[in-house]
Amino acid sequence: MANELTEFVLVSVALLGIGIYGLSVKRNAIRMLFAIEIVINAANLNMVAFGRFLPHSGGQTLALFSIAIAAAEVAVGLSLIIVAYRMYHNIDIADFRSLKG
Amino acid sequence: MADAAFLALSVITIGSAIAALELRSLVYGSIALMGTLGGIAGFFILLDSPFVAMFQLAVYVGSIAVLILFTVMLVKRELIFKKVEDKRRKFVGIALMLVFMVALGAVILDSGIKQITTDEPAVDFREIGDDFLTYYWPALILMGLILSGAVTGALVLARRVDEENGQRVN
Amino acid sequence: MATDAMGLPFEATSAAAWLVWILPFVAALIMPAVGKASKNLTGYVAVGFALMSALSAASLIPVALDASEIHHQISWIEAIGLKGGVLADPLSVIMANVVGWISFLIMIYSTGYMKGDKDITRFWFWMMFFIGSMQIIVLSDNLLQVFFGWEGVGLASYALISFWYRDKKKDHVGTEGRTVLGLLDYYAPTHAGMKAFIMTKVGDVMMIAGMLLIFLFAGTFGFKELMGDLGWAEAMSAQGLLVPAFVLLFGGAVGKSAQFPLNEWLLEAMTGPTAVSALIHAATMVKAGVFLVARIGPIVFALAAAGIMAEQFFEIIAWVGAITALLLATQGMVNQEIKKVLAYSTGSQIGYMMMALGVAGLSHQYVDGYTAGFFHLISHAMFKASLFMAAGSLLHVIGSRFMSDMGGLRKHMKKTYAFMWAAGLGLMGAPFITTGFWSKDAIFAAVYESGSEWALPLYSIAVLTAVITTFYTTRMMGLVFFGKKSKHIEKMEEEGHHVHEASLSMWVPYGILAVLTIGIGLIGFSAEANIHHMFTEYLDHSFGIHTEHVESGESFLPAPLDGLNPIALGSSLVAFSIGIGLGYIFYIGRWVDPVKFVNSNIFFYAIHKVMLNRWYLNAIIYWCFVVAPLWLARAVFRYFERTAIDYGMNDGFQKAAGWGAKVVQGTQTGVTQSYLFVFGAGLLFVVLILLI
Amino acid sequence: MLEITSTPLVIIAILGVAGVILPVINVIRKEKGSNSFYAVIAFAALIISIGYVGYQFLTDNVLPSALFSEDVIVDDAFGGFFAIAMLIVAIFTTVGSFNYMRKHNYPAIYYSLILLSTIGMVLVAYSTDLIMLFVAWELMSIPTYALVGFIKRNPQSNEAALKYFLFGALSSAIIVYGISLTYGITGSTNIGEIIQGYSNLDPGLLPLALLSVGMFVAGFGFKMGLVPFHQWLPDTYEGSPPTITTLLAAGTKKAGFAATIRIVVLGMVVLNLDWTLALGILAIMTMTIGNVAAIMQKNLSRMLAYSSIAHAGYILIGLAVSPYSSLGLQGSLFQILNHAVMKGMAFIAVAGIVTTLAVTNLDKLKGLGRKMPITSLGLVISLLALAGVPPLAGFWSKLMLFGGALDAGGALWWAPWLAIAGVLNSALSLAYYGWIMRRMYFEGETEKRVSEPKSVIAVVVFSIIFLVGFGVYPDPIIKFVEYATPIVSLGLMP
Repeated sequence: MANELTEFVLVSVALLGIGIYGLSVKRNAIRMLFAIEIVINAANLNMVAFGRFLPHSGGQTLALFSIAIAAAEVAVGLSLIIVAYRMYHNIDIADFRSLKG
Repeated sequence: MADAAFLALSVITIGSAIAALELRSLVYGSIALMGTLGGIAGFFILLDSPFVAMFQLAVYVGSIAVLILFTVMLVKRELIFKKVEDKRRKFVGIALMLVFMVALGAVILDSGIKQITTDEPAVDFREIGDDFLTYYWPALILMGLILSGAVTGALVLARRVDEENGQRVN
Repeated sequence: MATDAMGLPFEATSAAAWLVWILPFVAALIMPAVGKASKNLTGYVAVGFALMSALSAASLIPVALDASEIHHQISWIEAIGLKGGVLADPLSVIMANVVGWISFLIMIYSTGYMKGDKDITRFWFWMMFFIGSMQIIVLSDNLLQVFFGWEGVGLASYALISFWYRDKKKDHVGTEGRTVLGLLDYYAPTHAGMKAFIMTKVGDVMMIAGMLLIFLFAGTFGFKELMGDLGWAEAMSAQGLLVPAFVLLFGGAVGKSAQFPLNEWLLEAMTGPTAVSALIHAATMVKAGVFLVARIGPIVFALAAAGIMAEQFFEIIAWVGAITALLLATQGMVNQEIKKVLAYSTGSQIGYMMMALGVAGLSHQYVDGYTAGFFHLISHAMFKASLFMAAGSLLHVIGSRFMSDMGGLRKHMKKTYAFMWAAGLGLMGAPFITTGFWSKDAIFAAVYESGSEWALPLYSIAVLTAVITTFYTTRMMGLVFFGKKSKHIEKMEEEGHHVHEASLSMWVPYGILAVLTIGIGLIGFSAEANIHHMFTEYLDHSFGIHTEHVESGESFLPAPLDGLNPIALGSSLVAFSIGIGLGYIFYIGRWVDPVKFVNSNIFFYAIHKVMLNRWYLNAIIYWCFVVAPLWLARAVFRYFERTAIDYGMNDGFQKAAGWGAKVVQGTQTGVTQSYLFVFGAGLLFVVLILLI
Repeated sequence: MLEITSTPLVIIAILGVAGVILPVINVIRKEKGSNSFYAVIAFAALIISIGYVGYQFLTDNVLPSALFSEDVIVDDAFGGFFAIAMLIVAIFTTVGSFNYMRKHNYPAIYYSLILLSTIGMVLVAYSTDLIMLFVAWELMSIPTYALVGFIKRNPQSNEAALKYFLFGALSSAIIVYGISLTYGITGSTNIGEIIQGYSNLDPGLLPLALLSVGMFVAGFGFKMGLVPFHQWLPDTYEGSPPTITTLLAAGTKKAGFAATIRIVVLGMVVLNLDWTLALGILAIMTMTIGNVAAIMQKNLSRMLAYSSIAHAGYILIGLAVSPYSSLGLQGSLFQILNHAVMKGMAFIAVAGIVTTLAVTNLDKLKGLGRKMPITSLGLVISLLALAGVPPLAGFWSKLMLFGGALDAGGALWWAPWLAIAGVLNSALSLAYYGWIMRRMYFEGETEKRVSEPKSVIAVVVFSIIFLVGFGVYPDPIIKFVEYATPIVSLGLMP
């Protein structure tokens, strides 16, 4: 391999950090969804990288499952956002705080 | 050492990830997200996993990103370009991100992970298929159930019918 | 399996021991159905079942007389080798009879006292539930089962204290509007129930901790099994856990028996119906603590023979008892509510019993203190139940809980007057004719002869308390029955209500107990000697605690009193005379006005005030454990959950930036971003503590 | 090899077919058909499943616990135990919904999603492979996102669902990340092989192992409601339909524990790391914050939500001391089953109150004891059992948990403190349970009795029998728990 495992893992850690940053800062629901996608991709990258260096097929398998599950998750998440949008005409998560205390 | 392709992909992936979150317009943001997802697919190719890379492109770039793009276009124009943020929250968030990266990076660099190298050839993707059918087959069934559940759930939620009159008519 | 020491058919005797507590539960279970059929029927069912339970207890008496025992076990939780069972030995048989018969009498009393109450079914349900749980405590052969009964009586006590949950004014205790340290000294039934529940729960928590500690070392909860192999005690002793474990167990007793510092709930428990006060908060449940100490005390004492010392355990018991006895007696001197005076007196007398059981372990003659404490338990159960029931009929007739609303009643309620004197004399310990005298005297003697380094201070406290006890009992009698009629009574009579004797079903039960107080008192010395003998054999059989037969040397006392300790006898007589003399001066003869007397001197005034304010103990407990934690909870809620997370991140900055009121009105939490931020930070935190 | 008759596969088949067929029937019948029709189908499927689990146990077709398998799932007692607990919860939810769903749309989809989520919960406990576990985890989670937001007209339901979804998505990503690290250092996703890999691990890779433990704890801890991953929980429990809250509080939460026991506890014991201390700290934080926050609540659902956070803390005690005391882990399992019944019944009772009186605010529950006597009785029994008052089943599990903590005191100096914290917290919790009881029975004047939903009564009666019956005679259940508890202790691992 031309590249080292560490490098891939570091890229993945960077993406994980960015994703968590996005989730704890952004207020727009769709943007938060972006952040989640970034975190999931970071994990997938990690998985495939480890799988390549072992080498073992499990990494790719999990990545495949993870991608498919992310698709399902995003479908449900988006529909929730659409319901929220119909109700409030707004998708600012920080404004949804009737439940508190 | 990392080669040029790796460096370029890293820059594209991380850069467009930041752009996806920071660009003012949600539309450009989702296009930048496609960049990140594509970059990850590139990494997969670098890691000799073309099958996953194709899947990534097909599912993510092809469907998820498009789905998001459509949703973005569904909502009002003002919302697409409005970007309200609490500056203080942002600084704290950036601090958290940096601490996160430094801490996790330090742990990873500190560990013996550097010694893991391999000269063996990559896994043949036919092996993945084998795995699926012999070892992971219950998981595949569950995967099917997940998709069916997600689709019915999402459809019910997103439906508009008889929303207004409220009560279900028996 | 069962040991059948008596030669009786095994099934019959052990079945009787089971029935003692199962019957009341059966009654409780069928009570709702009976209540649905006919409310009048509930009383008969309750009395009937109480009688059957008492008769079952009585059928066990031969066991006690033989100083033998019935131990019958069934498998309960095989998985951890736990068995349930009944253990009928002299200790538990006597106790079961005391509980059974007194509760039977109180049940009869209740049929009159609670007549016409629309929640009568609930009352009977909880009363029967209570009797069943109490008999579980008494007859169990292991600590865990005791704990089940323990919680059961706690629950019943809670439900019955707050029985009149509508919190009408007449059901409160305390004086409306009076404050101590800024807190109202006035409690509604529901508040009182809650207070009792939580305060005794503190004790329960300690008790279960102690039980668990012992179980971890001994692998059993059974009393018999604990005496089998003492290896567990050695192991615990080696780790310094033996005394803490038993002191924790004693903590449960402190809570249930209203001993210092968990004594305050007993006073507010008087919000319950008087029948409840008589049964639960005077005659039985509060004795559960004493009973527990009597159950485990011999085990601890027997350990000493094996070289495992745990003297501190007994010292703590003795001192807690002494402090409680004095503390509550002093408060009883100044209170105006008749039931509260009796409640203070109850706590104080239980202090006596604890003291006796404590010094027993400090002396060489364990059986002396043990007998004294237990004998006092029996005699106290009789006269205090009688006094409470009598007080209940006063309340019933007068319609007020304040003694200042009574007065001059001796002509109108002759029977109650006579019976209250009899029972009151028992409480005072009137020489030679009452059970109270003999039992108290036995305690004095036991303390005096214990040979412990604490004997003298404990003895002084005991005698001082006896003086006070006599004084406040006389005061109570004086205030209620002597002097002029109060304005309240006069007003009642103007309105056409006549002060009259209570109904038959009410005065007969307390009459019986009052007569017994005197009757047994007349043969008191030999009664005590019999119990002493019984316990001597019991302790020897079951615990191997031998009692040396001390030849009573040349006593200068006359023959019937031979064997009594002359010093104890003397101080008992002196204490009685001083107390009743002072009481007569102030409250019966009314030669000196007590109010003027107290106000005449700043010193008396201050003492009176401190006593009236319950030594500030109640207020301090409330400040420390109720008011302050509520503040804290609010503060945590406001500053942590609401502000700290979001203020720093969101509103604080916006406020600082002057973005105006919009932000202030936008409430703080519910913001998902902050939650997610905490999630991320939490992940880091977990990784951090893992890496350290 | 996996037998085709092994319990997990049969459960997948029964519930999966029912879950997929329900929406199809709905479409065929052109969205007509009553709520009860679909509910009966779902109920029948669940009853058949639980019957099958019981049958497998009775015919001794179940492996003892703690066996790792070559396959992705194993039909062992541990999984069976959780399967029973989860199926009971799903039955509660379905029965409770008989009444609740009458007023809402799309019952077919609703029951179908419940069935799918139940498969996920059950399979989490049966998994012996990380990928399988992850997929089952997602099958459990994704339908519940939709279920929480099912009442589309209710803004709170939607808000609750969004919060829950964002947390859930993040935590599942974190779990994948943890899996990838574990996989990277051991070279397999099968838990048995992972344990093999750990036992001869290069010491240099130890920090990565710890990192993955941290990620698992955070990812599963979100479902369990551990502090500081708990903040979504009160909001979501309050906002979601109360029947679904039952599923979350009594079901998915327990699946989190099943996963933690399978991965963290089983897997990390061989590493002989100090991860127990981290769990201990989390346990104390969780108990304390849950109980303190509950005291101030004005809403019944929310108070119960905080109480279930606190209970996660108690259960975690057993996990934290598991390498040194088997009693602790048994207590955890027992408590999990108890808590499933107690909280399940409590939230179904709340659902009954919501459908008949449409209130959950504590101030408006005055005199509930006379309005709805059976529901109130159930609520009281469940609260007393939650507080651990004997003779209810909750007493025994707490006794075992605290006993386990004391038992481990010989090896872990801090373990007795867990017991002390737990006991103090139990005492604290009585304050707010007592508050609810006081509201229900000792306040209000003359309320008329209203008719209570029959489905709620059924759940309440079953639970009371369970809690009192196993409180008085807990022997069978303790034996079952002993049988189902994997042997986790140092030196006994392969």
